[in-house]
Amino acid sequence: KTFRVADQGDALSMDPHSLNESVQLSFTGNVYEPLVGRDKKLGLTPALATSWSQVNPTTWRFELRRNVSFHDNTPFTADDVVFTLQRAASEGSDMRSYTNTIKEVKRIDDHTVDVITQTPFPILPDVLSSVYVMSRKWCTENSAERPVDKRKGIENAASFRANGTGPFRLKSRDPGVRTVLVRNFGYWGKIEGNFEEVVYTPIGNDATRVAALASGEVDMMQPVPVQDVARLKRNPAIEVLQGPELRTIFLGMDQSRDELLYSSVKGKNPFKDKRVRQAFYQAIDMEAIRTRIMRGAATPTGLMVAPGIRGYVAELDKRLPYDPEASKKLLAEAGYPNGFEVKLNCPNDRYVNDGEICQAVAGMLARVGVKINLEAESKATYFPKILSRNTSFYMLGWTPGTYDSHNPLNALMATPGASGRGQFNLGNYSNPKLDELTDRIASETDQKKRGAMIAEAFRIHQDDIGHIPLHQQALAWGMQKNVRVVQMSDNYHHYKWGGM
Amino acid sequence: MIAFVLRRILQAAAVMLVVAFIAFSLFQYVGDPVLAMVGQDATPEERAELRSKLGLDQPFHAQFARFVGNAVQGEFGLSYRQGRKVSTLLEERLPATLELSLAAAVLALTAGIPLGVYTALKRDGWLANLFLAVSLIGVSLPTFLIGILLILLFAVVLGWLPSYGRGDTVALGWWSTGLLTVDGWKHLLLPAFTLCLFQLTLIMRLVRSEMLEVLRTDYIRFARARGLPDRTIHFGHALRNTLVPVITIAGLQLGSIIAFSIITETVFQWPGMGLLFIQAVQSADIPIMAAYLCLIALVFVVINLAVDLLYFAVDPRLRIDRASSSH
Amino acid sequence: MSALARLRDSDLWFSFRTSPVAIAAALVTAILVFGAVFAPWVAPHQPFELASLDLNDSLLPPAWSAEGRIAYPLGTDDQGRDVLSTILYGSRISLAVGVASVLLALVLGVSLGLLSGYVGGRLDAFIMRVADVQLSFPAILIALLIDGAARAMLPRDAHSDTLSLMVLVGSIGLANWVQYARTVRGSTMVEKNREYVQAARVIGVSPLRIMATHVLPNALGPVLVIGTINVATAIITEATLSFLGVGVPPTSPSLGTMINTGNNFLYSGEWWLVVFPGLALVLLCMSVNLLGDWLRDALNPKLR
Amino acid sequence: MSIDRNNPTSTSTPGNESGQLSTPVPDNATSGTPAPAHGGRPLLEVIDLRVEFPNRRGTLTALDGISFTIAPGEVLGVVGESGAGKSLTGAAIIGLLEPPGRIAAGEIRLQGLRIDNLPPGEMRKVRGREIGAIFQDPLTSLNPLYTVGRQLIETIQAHLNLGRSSARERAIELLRSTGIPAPDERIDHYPHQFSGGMRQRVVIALALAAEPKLLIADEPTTALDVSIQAQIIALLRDLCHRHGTAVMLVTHDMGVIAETADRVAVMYAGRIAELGPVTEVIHRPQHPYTVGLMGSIPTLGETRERLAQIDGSMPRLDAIPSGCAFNPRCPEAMPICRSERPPLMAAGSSQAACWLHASASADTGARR
Amino acid sequence: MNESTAMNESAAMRACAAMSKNGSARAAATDNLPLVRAEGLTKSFDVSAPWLNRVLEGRSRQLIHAVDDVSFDIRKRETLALVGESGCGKSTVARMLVGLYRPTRGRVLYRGKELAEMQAAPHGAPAPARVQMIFQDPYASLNPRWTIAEIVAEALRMRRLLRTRRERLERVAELLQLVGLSPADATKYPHQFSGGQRQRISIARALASEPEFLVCDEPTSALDVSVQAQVLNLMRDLQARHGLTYLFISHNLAVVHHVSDRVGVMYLGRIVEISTREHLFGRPRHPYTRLLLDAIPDLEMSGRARTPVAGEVPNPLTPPSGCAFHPRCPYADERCLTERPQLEADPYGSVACHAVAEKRVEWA
Ligand SMILES: Nc1ncnc2c1ncn2[C@@H]1O[C@H](COP(=O)(O)OP(=O)(O)OP(=O)(O)O)[C@@H](O)[C@H]1O
Ligand SMILES: Nc1ncnc2c1ncn2[C@@H]1O[C@H](COP(=O)(O)OP(=O)(O)OP(=O)(O)O)[C@@H](O)[C@H]1O
Ligand SMILES: [Mg+2]
Ligand SMILES: [Mg+2]
Ligand code: NI
Repeated sequence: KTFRVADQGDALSMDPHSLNESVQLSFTGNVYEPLVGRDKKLGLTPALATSWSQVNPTTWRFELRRNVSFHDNTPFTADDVVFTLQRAASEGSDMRSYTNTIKEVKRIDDHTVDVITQTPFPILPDVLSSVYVMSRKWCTENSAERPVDKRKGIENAASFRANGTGPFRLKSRDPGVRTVLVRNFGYWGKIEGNFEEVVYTPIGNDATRVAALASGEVDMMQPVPVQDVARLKRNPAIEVLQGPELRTIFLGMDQSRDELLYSSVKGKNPFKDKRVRQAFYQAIDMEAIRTRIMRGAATPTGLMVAPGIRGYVAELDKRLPYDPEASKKLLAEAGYPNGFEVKLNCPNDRYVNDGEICQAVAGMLARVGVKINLEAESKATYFPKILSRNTSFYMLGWTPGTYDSHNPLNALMATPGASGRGQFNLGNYSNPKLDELTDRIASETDQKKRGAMIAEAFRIHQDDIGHIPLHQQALAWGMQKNVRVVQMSDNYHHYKWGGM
Repeated sequence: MIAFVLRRILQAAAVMLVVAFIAFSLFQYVGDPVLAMVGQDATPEERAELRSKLGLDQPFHAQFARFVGNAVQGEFGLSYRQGRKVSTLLEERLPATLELSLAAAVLALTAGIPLGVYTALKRDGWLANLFLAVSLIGVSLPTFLIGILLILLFAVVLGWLPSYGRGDTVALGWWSTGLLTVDGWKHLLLPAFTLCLFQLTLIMRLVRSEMLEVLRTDYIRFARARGLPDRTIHFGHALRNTLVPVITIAGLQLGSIIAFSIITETVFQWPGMGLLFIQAVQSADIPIMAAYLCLIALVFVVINLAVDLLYFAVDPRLRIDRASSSH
Repeated sequence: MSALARLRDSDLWFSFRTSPVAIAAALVTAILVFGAVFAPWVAPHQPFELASLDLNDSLLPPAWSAEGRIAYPLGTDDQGRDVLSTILYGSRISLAVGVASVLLALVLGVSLGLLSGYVGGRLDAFIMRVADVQLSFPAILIALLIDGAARAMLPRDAHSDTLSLMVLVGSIGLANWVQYARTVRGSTMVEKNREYVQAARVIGVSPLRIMATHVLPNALGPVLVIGTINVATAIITEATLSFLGVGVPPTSPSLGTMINTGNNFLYSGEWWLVVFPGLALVLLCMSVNLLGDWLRDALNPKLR
Repeated sequence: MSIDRNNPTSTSTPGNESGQLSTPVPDNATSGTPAPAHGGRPLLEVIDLRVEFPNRRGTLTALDGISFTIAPGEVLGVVGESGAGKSLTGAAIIGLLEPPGRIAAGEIRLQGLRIDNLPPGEMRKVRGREIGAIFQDPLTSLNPLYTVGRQLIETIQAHLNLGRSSARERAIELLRSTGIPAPDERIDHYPHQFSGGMRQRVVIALALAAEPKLLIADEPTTALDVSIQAQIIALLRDLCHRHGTAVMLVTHDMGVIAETADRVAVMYAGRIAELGPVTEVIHRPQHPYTVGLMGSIPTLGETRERLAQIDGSMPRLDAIPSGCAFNPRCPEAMPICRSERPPLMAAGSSQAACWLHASASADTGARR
Repeated sequence: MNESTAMNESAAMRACAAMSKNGSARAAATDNLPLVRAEGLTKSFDVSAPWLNRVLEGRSRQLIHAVDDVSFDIRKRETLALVGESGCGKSTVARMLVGLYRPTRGRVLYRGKELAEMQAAPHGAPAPARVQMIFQDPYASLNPRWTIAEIVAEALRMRRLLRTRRERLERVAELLQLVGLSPADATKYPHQFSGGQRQRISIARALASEPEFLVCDEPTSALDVSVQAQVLNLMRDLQARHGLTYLFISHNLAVVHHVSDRVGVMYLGRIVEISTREHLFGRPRHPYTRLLLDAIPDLEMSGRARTPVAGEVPNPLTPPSGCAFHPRCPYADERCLTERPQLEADPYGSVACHAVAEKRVEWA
C-alpha cells in the first residue's frame, strides 16, 4: 500500500546527525535506528542493542543485536556503533550535546560495546535513543564520515541518500517536494503495518494542506490547524487523531536586569517582584485560551514538563487559579495599581496559534491594567532576538530532547552558566538551590532519589514563579478513515506501525 | 547591432553587480543563519565557532568579494539549512518555476492580447465592458486569496483538479517536466491560472489603451482612406503597432510573473524556486536568498535583452543605424 | 470665475457627472474612506483596545445567524473582535498604508524624475540606471527585502506598531517610485523643450522655479492617474506581505491581515472572517481602480 | 487606364477651359446646386451638407449647408482659416468623420450615386477605388512598421484583382511615376528611410494606387520644406492631369490655389463664403471676407506699409452669430446680415454668400 | 472670444495704426554701432552614438553643425530676417542670440558688450532682459495652466520692476491693451484665445520686460494669413512706436519681404546670401535664394518661368563637401564640389557662391 503523507515542513537532510530537530529525526527514524529505541508509550525498548546495563557509574555496556544488516546488506557490527558515536561527536554534527558526556567508546567484541562517560550519566540510554546508527563502510565509501561541512562547501552523500537498518529504505528524495520510502523486506524485526511505500510531501500552507486531505490527495497530514479540527471531524471520510504533545509552551520574564529593556517602568524591574509575576500568572485565563483559541486541543499545565517526560509529577501539575481580582490586588501591592507597560515578544509561525495566544494574553493582561506592546514576528527574526536576551517578556516552547526532566531544568531554569547551562533561561531566572539540585540530578543514578530531587526542583521553580507555564499543545493528525497510525506524544511518525 | 548587444550586456553586468551587492548586503542583516543551522541544544561556544567557520565574522568587503567570485561561477555555497549546494537546489527547482511562469505568461498573452483587442474594438459593447469589469476583480483581489478560493472550489468542493504540487513529472536529463503527463497538466492548471490573472488583466488593459491610441493615428486613418479591409487595418496595422509598447511591458511582466510565483507557489505548494525562496527567508538561509535574487535579476536582464532584440524584429526604425536618421 | 464654478464648468466634472460607473465608484470610495477615517466614531466597538476584548465572545457568526449577536453585526474573530469594527479600523490602516506609501513613492519619484528629466546628462543616466536595477525586482520582492532589512536593523525600542507601519509604508513606497520617476521624466523632457518653458528661461526664471511652476503641474496628470491606481495596488501589496508574514502587527489588523487570518478559517466554517474583509478590500480596490480608470480616460484628450 | 499611359484622357486645362468654367450660373441662386462644369454630370455633388458634433452642451454644427460640385478632371481649391471646416468637408466625403461627428443633413453623390449613407462595407470599396485621400503629414500617414512596398501592394490588392508579383510591379510603376529614383530598390524600404518629400510622394502613390476618380488632398504640403512643396504640388497637378483625376485641394496657401486650382471655394466658419473660378476669386473677390483675405496676403510684387487686415477672429463654432457668420467683422455689414443668413448667390462670375449681392446678382464685378 | 473683446481689439488696433502713421516711417538706422552683432557664431550638437558603439563600429564622433560661422549685424530699429528651410539652423541662431544656447564658437555682442558676460547670474537669466523672444507656436508658448495675468506678470516679477501686485496688474492691463487685447482678458486662460490672440499675449509677455531687441522665431507660421496680417501689423506698429529691433525668422519669403529691412538666407547652417530686401528680392544671386523665390507660389499667376530644383534637403549630419548646395545646384562645377565658398561682400550685399563670384550666373 502506498501511504501518502503531508507535513508542514520537510526533513532538511537525510543525515541523522546533521540537525537535532524533531521532524528530521522523526523521518530519518524510519530509515535509521538507534541502539535504544522507544515503544509506543515512549518507554525505552531494545532496538539495535538488545540490552544495556551500567557496568560501573561511568560505564554503560550495550549488547548489540545480531543478524542485522544495513539496507546495502552489509552486516551491522560494533564497529558501526563506535563509528556512529564518533561521527555524532565530530565537527558539523548537531548531536554533540548528546555525546559530549561520552569519554570513550570501546568495542568489546563484534556485538558488545562499552560507552564510558566523563561523569556518572544515568540517562545515557535515553540520550542515545536520538542517535541513529550509520554504517561505517557506507559512510566511508561515500565520503560521509562526518556530517556535511557547510563551511568548506563540501557536499555529503548522507544528506540526500541513506543507508540504515530501519524498516524503510529511502527510495527517492526531492528536498522540499517529496521523499519516497519503501518497505525494507529484510528488516530484522516485525513490521506491523502494511505500508509498502510512503510518499512524504511537505505542504507549508495550512489551507492547502487541509485541502489536500479533504480532496483525498493525501492519506494523512499533520498538523491539522486547530480551527479546522471540528470541521474535518464532521467529514465522514476523515478522522482527526488528537493527543497531547510533549512540548510545553510558557512565558518567560526578564528577572535579572535592574531595569527592563522594554517597559514604561524606569529604574526598577517589576519582574523581580514575585507578586508581579504572580499577578501576570493569575491574569491569564488558560481555560478561555484552551477552548477558544486552541479549540480544546491543549492541556493547560502548571509544570514546565509534560506527562511522559521522566520526572513529571502529577501532583505538581496544578495551575494557580485564574483570578483577575487577585491579580490586580497583587499589582497594587507591588506598587503598580495602574499597571504598567511592557513589550511581549512572540513568534507567529512556530507553535500552534502562537501569535493568537500572545494576543489573547495581551488582552487579558490589559484587563488587569498591564498594557502589552505585542511584537509578533517570524521565527527567523524572533529567535535571534530573544536568544540574545533582547527581550523583557517572551514566549517559548520546549520539548526535552532526552525525554528527561533534567533537560528543561538545565536549559530553562538553571542560572545561565558555562557549557550550555541555562542557555534558554532567557529571563535569567536564578535560584541557587535549583542550580545545585540540577547538578545532582545529572549524575544521580538512583532513579527514585533522582525523581524526588526533580520534584523538589520543580516545586522551587513553581514557588518562585520562575516562568508562567501555559499549556501542552495537542497533536492533531488528520487522516482518511481507513488509516491506522500510532500517535506518539513526541510527534514522531513511525510508519512501521501504521496501516491502511 | 553587435555593439548594441554588447552594450546591453555590459549594462547588464553592472546591474547584476549592483544586485549582487544589494542581495548580499541586505541579507547580512536578516536573521541569524547560525540559529537555523544548529538545534536548540547547541551551546554559545558552538554557535560562535560555527559563525567563524562560515566566515560570518570576516569584514564585509571580504565576504562580498568572495561572494561575487563564487557567484560568477554559479556557486553560491551550501544552503545553511539543507547543507546542499545552492546551485543544485535552484537547478532542481528551476524547471518547476519556469514551467509555471511560462504557462502563466502564455496564458496571459494568448488571452490578454485578444481580449485587449476585442475590448478596444468594441469600445461600447456590453461584452467588452463586462470583460473590463471582471478584469478589475483580477487586480482587486490579492493573488493568494484567489488561489485559495480556486483550491476550495475546484479541489475540495468539485474535486476536479488537484490542490497542490506538480503531479507526475518526467525527467528529461536534469530537466524534470510536468508537461508530458496528463497529471502534470492537471496540476498546472490552477496555479498557472492564479498566477496569470493579474498579468492578464494588465496586458489586456494595456493592449486596449494602446490599441485605442493607435486607432487614432494618422496612418490608420490613411489606411481607412485607402479602403483597406477592417481586418487588415485592425490586425495588420493597428495590432502590430500596439505590440511595440506591449512588448516592453509584457517583458517586464514575464519577469514579475517569475517573482510573483513566490505567492502562488506558496499557496499551491508548487515545488519551485519561489517556494524555496520563501522557505529560505523564513529560516534566514542567506545563500539561497542571495542566489535567488541574483537569478531573478539575471532573468530580468535576459528578458530585457530579449525584449530589445524583439524590438529589432518588430520595429524597423531601430534596425538601421542611427546615423541615417536625424531623430 | 471662481474655482468652484470653473470645476463645475470643466470637462472633468462633466465626464464625471455623465459616467455612472465613476459616480458609483466615487460613492463607494467615499463611504469606505468615511468609515475608515471616522472609524472611532462610527465603529460599534474598539477592536484595537485589547482590554475591551473578551475571548469568550470570539468567533461569533454574523448577527443574522442563529448564534449571532446583535452587538456584533458581522460576527467576531478569533480574539473576540467585532468584525465590522475591525474592518472599519482595518481599512483605516490599509488606506493609510496605501495612501502614505503612494505619497512617498510619488514625492520620491516625482522629484527624481523632475531632476533627471530637467538636468539630464550623467545625473539622468545614473538615476535611470538605478531605476533599471530597481525594476529588476518586482515590488513584492523589494518590499520583502526592505522590510526584512529594516526590521533587523532598526532600533527596537520605538513603538513597534507605528514602526512596522512605517517600515511597511517605506518598503512599498520605495518599491514603486520608478513608475512615477519615469513618467515625470518623460513629461519633463517634453515639457522643458516647450516654448513656454523657454520663454520663462529667456525672462530669467530660475530652473528650480521653472520646474516647480511650469514643468511639474503639467507632468502631474498622468502621475495622478498612476497614483490613484497604485493606492489599490499598495493595499493589495500590503495584504500580500501580511500573507507572507511581514505585514502589519496582528493587534491592529489591516484588511490584509484580516484576510490572512480569515484564510485560516476558510475550511472551519467561520467564513465571515474572510468574506467580509475580502469584500471590503475588493470594493475598495475596485472603486479606486475604477476612479483611476475614469480619471485616466477623462484626462486623456485623445480619448475624448 | 494604366498609369504609364502618357496621353491624358481629359484635355481640360485651366487655360483653355476657363471659358467653360464660368458657365451658367443656376437660375435659382438659392438652390445651392451649382451647375456642373464640363457640361455632363459632375463627378461629385455635395448638396447642403451639414456635419454635427453632438457634445454635452448641445450639438455643434461644424459644417452648415455646404454645397458644391466637382467635375471630372477638375481641381477644386478649398481655402479658409484654420477651423473653417475644410478638413471636415473632405472627411465627410470619404466617410471618415471621427465619431461623434456625423452627417446630419444633405447628400453626397459620386457620379450620381449617394455615398453618404452607404453601409461600411460598401463605403470601403468606394474609398481608395473611387475616392483617394492624402493627409497633411507624410510622416504620420505611413505605418512605420511596414515597408512602403507592402503598404502599396496591400492597397492595390484590396481594390484590383492582381497577383502578388503584378501588384508589386504596379507598385514600382507607381513609385516611378511619382519620381522616386530607383523605385525597384526603394520599394523595400521602410517609411523612415525616406525623406519628407519622398514620403509625401509615397503617400500620393498610395492614394492613386487604385486610380480613384477623385482625390481629396488635405493640405498635402504643409509639413514640407518650401522648396519641396513646389515639387509636390507640381507632381500632384501633373499626375492628376495625366489620369484625369479630379482633385479637391484643401490648403491655407492662396498661392498654391492660384497655381493649381480651376475653381476655389472659400470657407468661413463652416460655410462656403465664396465659390468661383480661381482668377475671379483672386482678382475680383466678391465676399467681404475674401476681400480681406486677399488683402492680408503679403506678396512679393508690392511693398505695403501695412497689410489689409480683418479685425477680430473667426467665431467659435458654438458661437456663430446669427445671420451672416461674418457680420461682426464685416466692414459693410447691413441689418439684414445680422438677422438672415445669406445663401450662395451669383456674384460676378462667382457665387458669394453675401447680402451685398442679393440685389445686384447680375451686376458683375460691382464691388471690389 | 466674445464680441466685446473683438470690438476692443479692433479699436486698439486702429489706435495703433493711427499712431504708426504719424510715427516716423521705418527708419533706416543711423547708428554706427550695431545694436546686436553676431561674430562667427557656431553651434554643434553632439549626436554621437554611445561611446562603446563608436569604438566597436569604428565610427567617429558625430557632430551636427547646426550653425556654422554665422556673422551679421543688426542696427537699431532695423529688422533683419533670416530665411531658410527647416533644419538650416535659424532657430539655433535665435537661441544663441537670446542666450538659450551657448555658442560653440563665436560670440554675440549686444551694444558692444558680450552677451555671455552680461549674464551675471550663474544659472539664472540666460539673457539680459532687454533681449526677448517670441516663439513659433502660439499654442505651446503659453503655459496652459496659468492665467494671462500670471503669464504676463511673470516677467515683471522676475525683473522686479514693480513691487506690488496691483502695480503689476495695472501694467499687465496696459500691455494687453497695447497688443490689442482687452484688460478683462487678464483673468482668462490661454485655451480661451485664438492663435492670433495668443501670439499677441506672447508679444505682451515679451514687452513686459521692456526689451529693445526682439527675436521672433517664425512668429506667424502657425497662423492663418488673415491672422498673420494682424500680428505682422502689430509688430510693425510696435517697432514704430517703441523703436524695437527685430530678428525675424521665417521660411515664408513673402512675409519676409513684407517685414524686413535686410535678409539673410541660410542653408545648412551657413549664411549663403545676405543683403537688403530690395537687392535680395530684386536681384537674387545665390542659386539657393533663387530656388526659394521660385518656390513661392505666385498669386498673380504671372507665368514666371520656373526652374524647379530637384533633390532633397541634405542630411545635416553628412553635409555635402564644398558648397553644401552643390548637389541641387544647376550651376555647380568641380570647384563647388571641393571648395567651400566664403561670404563675399559686394555693393549689393554678400553672397557665398563660386558661380556668382566667377560671374558664371546671369541674374535677371
Ligand atoms: N472631433 C471633433 N469634435 C468637435 N469639433 C470638431 C471635431 N473635429 C473638428 N471639429 C471642429 O470642426 C471645425 C472644422 O474643423 P476642420 O478640421 O475641418 O478645420 P480646417 O478648416 O481643416 O482647419 P485646419 O486648417 O486647421 O486644418 C473646427 O472648428 C473644429 O473645432
Ligand atoms: N538640441 C539639439 N540637439 C541636437 N541637434 C539639434 C538640436 N537643436 C537643433 N538641432 C539640429 O540643428 C539643426 C538646426 O536646427 P534649427 O532648429 O536651428 O533649424 P531651423 O532652421 O530653426 O528649422 P525649423 O524651420 O524646422 O524650425 C537641425 O538639423 C537640428 O536637427
Ligand atoms: Mg484641416
Ligand atoms: Mg526653427
Ligand atoms: Ni528631421
